[in-house]
Amino acid sequence: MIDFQLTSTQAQVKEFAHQFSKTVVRPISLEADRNHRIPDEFMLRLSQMRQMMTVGEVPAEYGGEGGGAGESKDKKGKTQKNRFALIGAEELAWGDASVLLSLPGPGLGGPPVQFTGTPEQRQRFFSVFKEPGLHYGAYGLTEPGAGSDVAGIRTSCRKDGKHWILNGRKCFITNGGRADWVVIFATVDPSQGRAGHRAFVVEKGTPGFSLGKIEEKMGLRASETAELVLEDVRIPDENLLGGEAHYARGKEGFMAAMKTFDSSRPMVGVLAVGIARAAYEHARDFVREHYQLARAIPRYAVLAQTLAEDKRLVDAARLMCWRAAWMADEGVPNAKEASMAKAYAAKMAMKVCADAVQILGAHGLEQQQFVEKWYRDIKVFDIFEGTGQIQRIVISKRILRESPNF
Amino acid sequence: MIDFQLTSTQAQVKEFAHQFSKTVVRPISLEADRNHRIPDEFMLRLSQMRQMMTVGEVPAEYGGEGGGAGESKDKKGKTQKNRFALIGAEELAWGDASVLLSLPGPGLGGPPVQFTGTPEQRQRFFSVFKEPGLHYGAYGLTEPGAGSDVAGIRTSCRKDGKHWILNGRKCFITNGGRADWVVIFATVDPSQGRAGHRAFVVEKGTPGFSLGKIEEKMGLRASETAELVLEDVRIPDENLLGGEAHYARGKEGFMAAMKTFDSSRPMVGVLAVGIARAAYEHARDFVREHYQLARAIPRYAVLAQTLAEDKRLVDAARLMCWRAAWMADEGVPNAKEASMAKAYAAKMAMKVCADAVQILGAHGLEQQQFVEKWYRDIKVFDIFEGTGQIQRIVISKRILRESPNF
Amino acid sequence: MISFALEEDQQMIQETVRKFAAEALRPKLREHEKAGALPGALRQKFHELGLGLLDAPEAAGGQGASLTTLALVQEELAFGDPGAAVALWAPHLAAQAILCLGDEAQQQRFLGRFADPKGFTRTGAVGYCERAAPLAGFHTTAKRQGAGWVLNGKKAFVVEGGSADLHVIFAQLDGTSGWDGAAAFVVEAGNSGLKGGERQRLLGLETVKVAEVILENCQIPDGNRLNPTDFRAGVLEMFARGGLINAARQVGLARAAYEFALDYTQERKAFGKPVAHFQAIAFTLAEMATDVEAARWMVWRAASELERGEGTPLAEAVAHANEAAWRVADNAVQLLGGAGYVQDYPVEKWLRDTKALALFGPPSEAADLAVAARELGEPLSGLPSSTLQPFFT
Amino acid sequence: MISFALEEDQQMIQETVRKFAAEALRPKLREHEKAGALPGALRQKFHELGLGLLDAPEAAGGQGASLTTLALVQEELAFGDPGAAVALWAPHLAAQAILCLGDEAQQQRFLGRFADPKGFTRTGAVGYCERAAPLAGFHTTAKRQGAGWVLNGKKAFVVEGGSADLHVIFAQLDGTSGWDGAAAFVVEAGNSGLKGGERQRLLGLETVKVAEVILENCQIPDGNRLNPTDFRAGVLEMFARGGLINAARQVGLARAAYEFALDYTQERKAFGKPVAHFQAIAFTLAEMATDVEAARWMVWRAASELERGEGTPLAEAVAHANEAAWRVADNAVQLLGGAGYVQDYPVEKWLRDTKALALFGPPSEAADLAVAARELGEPLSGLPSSTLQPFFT
Repeated sequence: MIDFQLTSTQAQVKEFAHQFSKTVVRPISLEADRNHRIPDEFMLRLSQMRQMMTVGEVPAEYGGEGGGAGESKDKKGKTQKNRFALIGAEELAWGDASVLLSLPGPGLGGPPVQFTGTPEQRQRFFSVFKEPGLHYGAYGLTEPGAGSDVAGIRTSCRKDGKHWILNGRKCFITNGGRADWVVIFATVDPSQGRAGHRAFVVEKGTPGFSLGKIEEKMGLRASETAELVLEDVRIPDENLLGGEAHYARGKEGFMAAMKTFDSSRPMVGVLAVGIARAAYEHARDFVREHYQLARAIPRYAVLAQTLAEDKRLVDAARLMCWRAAWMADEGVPNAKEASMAKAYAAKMAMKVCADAVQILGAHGLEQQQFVEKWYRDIKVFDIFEGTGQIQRIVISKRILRESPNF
Repeated sequence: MIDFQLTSTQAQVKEFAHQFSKTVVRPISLEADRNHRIPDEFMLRLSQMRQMMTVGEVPAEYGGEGGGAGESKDKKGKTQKNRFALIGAEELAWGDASVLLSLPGPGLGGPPVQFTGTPEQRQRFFSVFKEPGLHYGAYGLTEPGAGSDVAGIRTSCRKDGKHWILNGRKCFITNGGRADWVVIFATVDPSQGRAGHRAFVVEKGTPGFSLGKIEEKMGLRASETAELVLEDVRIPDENLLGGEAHYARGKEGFMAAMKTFDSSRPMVGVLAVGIARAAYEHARDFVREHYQLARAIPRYAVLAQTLAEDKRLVDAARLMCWRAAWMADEGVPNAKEASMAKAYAAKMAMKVCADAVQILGAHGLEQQQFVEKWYRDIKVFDIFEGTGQIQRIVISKRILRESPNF
Repeated sequence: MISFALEEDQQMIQETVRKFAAEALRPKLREHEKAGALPGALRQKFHELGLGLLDAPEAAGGQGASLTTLALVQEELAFGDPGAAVALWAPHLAAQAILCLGDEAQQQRFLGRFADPKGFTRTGAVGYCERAAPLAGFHTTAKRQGAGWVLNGKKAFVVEGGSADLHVIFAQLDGTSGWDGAAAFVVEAGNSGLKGGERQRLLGLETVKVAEVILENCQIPDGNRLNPTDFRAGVLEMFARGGLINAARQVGLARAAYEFALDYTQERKAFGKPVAHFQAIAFTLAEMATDVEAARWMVWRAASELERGEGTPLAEAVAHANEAAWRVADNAVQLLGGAGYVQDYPVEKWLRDTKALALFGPPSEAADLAVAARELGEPLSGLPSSTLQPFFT
Repeated sequence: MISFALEEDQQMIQETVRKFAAEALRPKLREHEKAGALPGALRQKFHELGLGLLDAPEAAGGQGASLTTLALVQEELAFGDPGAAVALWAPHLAAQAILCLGDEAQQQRFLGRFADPKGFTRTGAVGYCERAAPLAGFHTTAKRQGAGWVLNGKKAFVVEGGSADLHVIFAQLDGTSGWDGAAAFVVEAGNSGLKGGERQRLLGLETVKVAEVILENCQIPDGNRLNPTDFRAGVLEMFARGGLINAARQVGLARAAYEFALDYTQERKAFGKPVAHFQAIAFTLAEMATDVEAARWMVWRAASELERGEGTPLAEAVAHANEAAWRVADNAVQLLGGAGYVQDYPVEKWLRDTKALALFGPPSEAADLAVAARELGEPLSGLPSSTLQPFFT
């Protein structure tokens, strides 16, 4: 049945996440942004709230909370896991996306370990999250010389007995500096293209594996974005994700990388929805408070129109994300829809955040009004996890009969 | 000196053209659109007003009026011809673009005859406009299988003694059915690309040269857009534009075709400006008349905002066109600026015309309100004389260091 | 539960209408445009498919389809031909007014005619709009005369105006002004006080007959006054259903334009390859596809929420679908180039139709401002009446 | 005569400022951002180039440059660094207010300080805005005291607020309300009744010091009241010049972002070729180039028309330049991808600066509505005061 009402469990998840965002996350948001870090004790407190781990996506069988209520299966054996995840994530992003991205857990490194890793690897790398303290996984694909061109990575790996030797640089890695392990993509031979790719789990402290710089960014400043350097890093065979056999079929290694995007893109989209909604609501409330007496001023009507437009754009983007998540839950391939949702949400959110600053006027420039932060935070959503251009390439290739050569 | 004031002569041209448009052209506009033709007697009357011939661009030395006041040279030997032409054309398009396009004269066929033709050819083909009655030139480049891809034309020409034999089809030719002669582009060998192109003047009544169909279009319905068919059309050598020698240098034939566009694009842009301005003014006056009492209604403010935005977009587009025309008058290459002006004006004008329909509400759908006509007329301005996409290719190739391969 | 799954019966009806649209509407699009009308046989077929009075309650001879089903059907009809979608729905316009404003007896009495299997060619019209209407209410008046009423005035933009078998006419009770004195009356066929004016020639949707309606001492029995407990609520409901239907049509139109452009740009070659394989064209197609999807979910959500009595998503969907459809149709013409501008292809028509569809309902700005009013917590001045006056706000 | 030709002296000054911007501003953009200030030596160099009080009349120690020249200079400064462009101009803010509102004696007296070659580091501030200002006029009050005045209140968003050598403060004459009772006063350095509040940290333009200004029993001699014949006209002129300058800066910023993206995308390779050679990227660059051009001509026209006393083109240019610069800066960040988002490159800063520039002047909507009011033939209700209140409308 066509339906857009949350179930009561979903409504509870939403309400819980929202209250948490409002009372716990939002109050530290500006300070964390200013200091370019989230206080450790805050993160520790968070990590003790096991529900929050659902966002970290540690599968239940490895000690995580899994999708919680979303994991329960209906009579056709389907879960609502993806939809649950989106509902919670939107609320957290509404609070502060940097905090959300800094939550302990395997992060974007989770899906490749989950989908490509051997049972032993899954056990080994997920079990770290059962230990006390803050634990992170990370995902290292992008390189300084190749952003969107993920097939063109240059980080090299060569076999050396029962080890591999890795050399190269990875950049724009969320939580890269603090991660217990990072999934690193490398190539045995750049001329082989996608077939030459291998994915490794590189553990913190491995000799030759070091932190480059921490990026100073326009926004999401409290979230750590690191450069990682690999200089003759020696990795045991057991850390080759999926084992040798996995790569016999050619492009598999690369496809694993892509799988991460297929499942992460609706999530990135809904984070953008959460930020845009925050900005929209802030601007709406500002108008409500400040323009009561000035009703007759035409600018009020113009701002009202902008607000209404922004509200529906936020709603439309959320529906796009839900659609992609629903397909994932139904087990239907959703690469096209995931890219649509991500591209649409990111672009919409940039407009909405810019409008919010504009609506507040000069006040919109001030930090205590939040909207200036969201304006800085949101832009990267049309860039990371595949730029808007890359999303359009993904969509194009799926709507056209033959794959275009561009 | 940076200046945007019209000289008193320019102001007179503008005022004359405007009054003419308002009192003579606009009154027949709706009927001509409905009947898909402009009454002959109307056109005859027009053709007797020699000033209007300036739009037809018959050079003064061949009996045309030339640019009139715009032809006079300043101390550096420069004229204001292009600027004058734009000022007059905007006013006429404000009246009715179909009438403007149906004005007797060489039309788009003028520039290639002027720039590429031998003195004898110029004399021969321009002299027809001195005869009484309605005389037209036309320009046949586009083919059913190749719209924007002007280099990919398939109409063939082969030498046969002192003649050429032409075969092919040309489409979307303004005044193609009524033209005394048409500049036809053909190729000696498609595999030679641009170097294989030849331009001919094909005269009406030449055996094998026939009218295909007259297009039924979304708009500009009173303007004739014809398909022309060439079946073993025998053309004497003297009608090869520029003579054999002209084509010895390879791509020249093609470059002549392009030259037409360089000079016509700011003109096409300013026609779009004229239509958009008409639509804007109509919507503004409608609001002024209908919403006096409803001042407090927020939609009024929203419409006012839309009107203000549209006004400045019209102005910005006009400045872009003026800029390109000023460069032409200064003798500076302006292909990039001409494409910018055309692309910008066409896109702007579509928005402004759609806004005008929207502002009038259901009334905007009715023919007597004019805006529905302009909405239909305007769309083609982003298509003919090179689509918006082609303009962007032209601009790209000029702003990038190396020419991209797309 | 968040779900985009159609019910089985919805899939069936969607399939049926899709086939009908592909076979009976799209191929005749230009023919019907030129004729300015649909042939009776087509209306009959439509009726036989069970699409007549689809959404009327079963008690009133309809099929009691849900609003989501209604949206699915309208999307498919408009995918075939937006003009035909509007024209085929003409009986419903009056039926909708009667359902929203009439009592049960009136519903039985008037709707029965459309439900009658032999009544497939019957149409109903709604005379609501006026040229230069007042800020609230109408210039057309209704005066008491004995036990009945006399109507005088002029309506504009009436679908099937003058030729319908039944007209619902909105008027101002004599001596009143504004919404409190507004009323609605059913004028039946044969009433000599109602005359159709000249047919209005519009930018698009030429298949639909749109005309003025003139009321000159038009006498109506009291039983033909539609007089619900909450008149304003009834009118709003009527517009809500109309708005939903139109938004769904915009989705169908957008999908048609997108798919046509997708096919055309893959057939058409330039510079040695299909034009769809140029990145800028491919990206535009990707954006069009995205626009269609987003608009569809907005309409689906509006339908499902409207059934729950929640109106804001509808206003959002109306504005959103209007904008998305326009963008998609404009892009489609652009991608076809010269072919987009000539009548050999349907695309130029869709760029005209989409604007007409958008203005057959309340303008998007009014919908947006209605949303803003709700979000800001209080009505914007002047807004309630403007949302009720689709053409003059 | 329609002409886009620069005069020879304009070409020279443009060249000079372009060089200054390339050598002294752009390379230090991040350094100045972090410092939140410009070094004195830079201000000195600027002054030595003859750019101090560029547009003030020669009689008042300036160079009497035309508004078109002013626009050319501001475009180049902002091309180097929009933050520095604003910060370097700080003396002019007060100078402008005094030029627009003061009598000749006041101009001589106050402007002389800035013209003084040794006064190159002197700045002037204008205290105009207030948080939550009334619809017209100000909350800050001016009360008669003997032969002078006492000011009380609080100003916000004051460039160089508290630290400038001279403040022009707008206040409401005691017992009045609205524009008729608004007035302006010069508060000189050393007046203990004026204090700078906390520095305001803003989205962009961090090089510019922006702070609140607190007035507590601030005593002013009567000779420091700027009291022109037509106060409102003077204020409008002040804002007009400010609006023009800001619009020109937006053009410079947009050009900087466009050129940076143009270079970067030709250096950067992906999938084996420069990313600029992908059609979608190339088209975006083409649109950015077009945006820059259109905005520049709008600003040039505004400058030349403003000199003739025609204000509508300025309002148009303000809104247009704000929008164009935002689009271009946003596209530039997008085309740089990750590099666009990090502070190793200047582009992320420009996307922040452009929004700050846009809101340092009256918001674009106010400018648009002012145009509409003129075009529609009568003022829109509430507009005159809103155009005079740049931040609270």
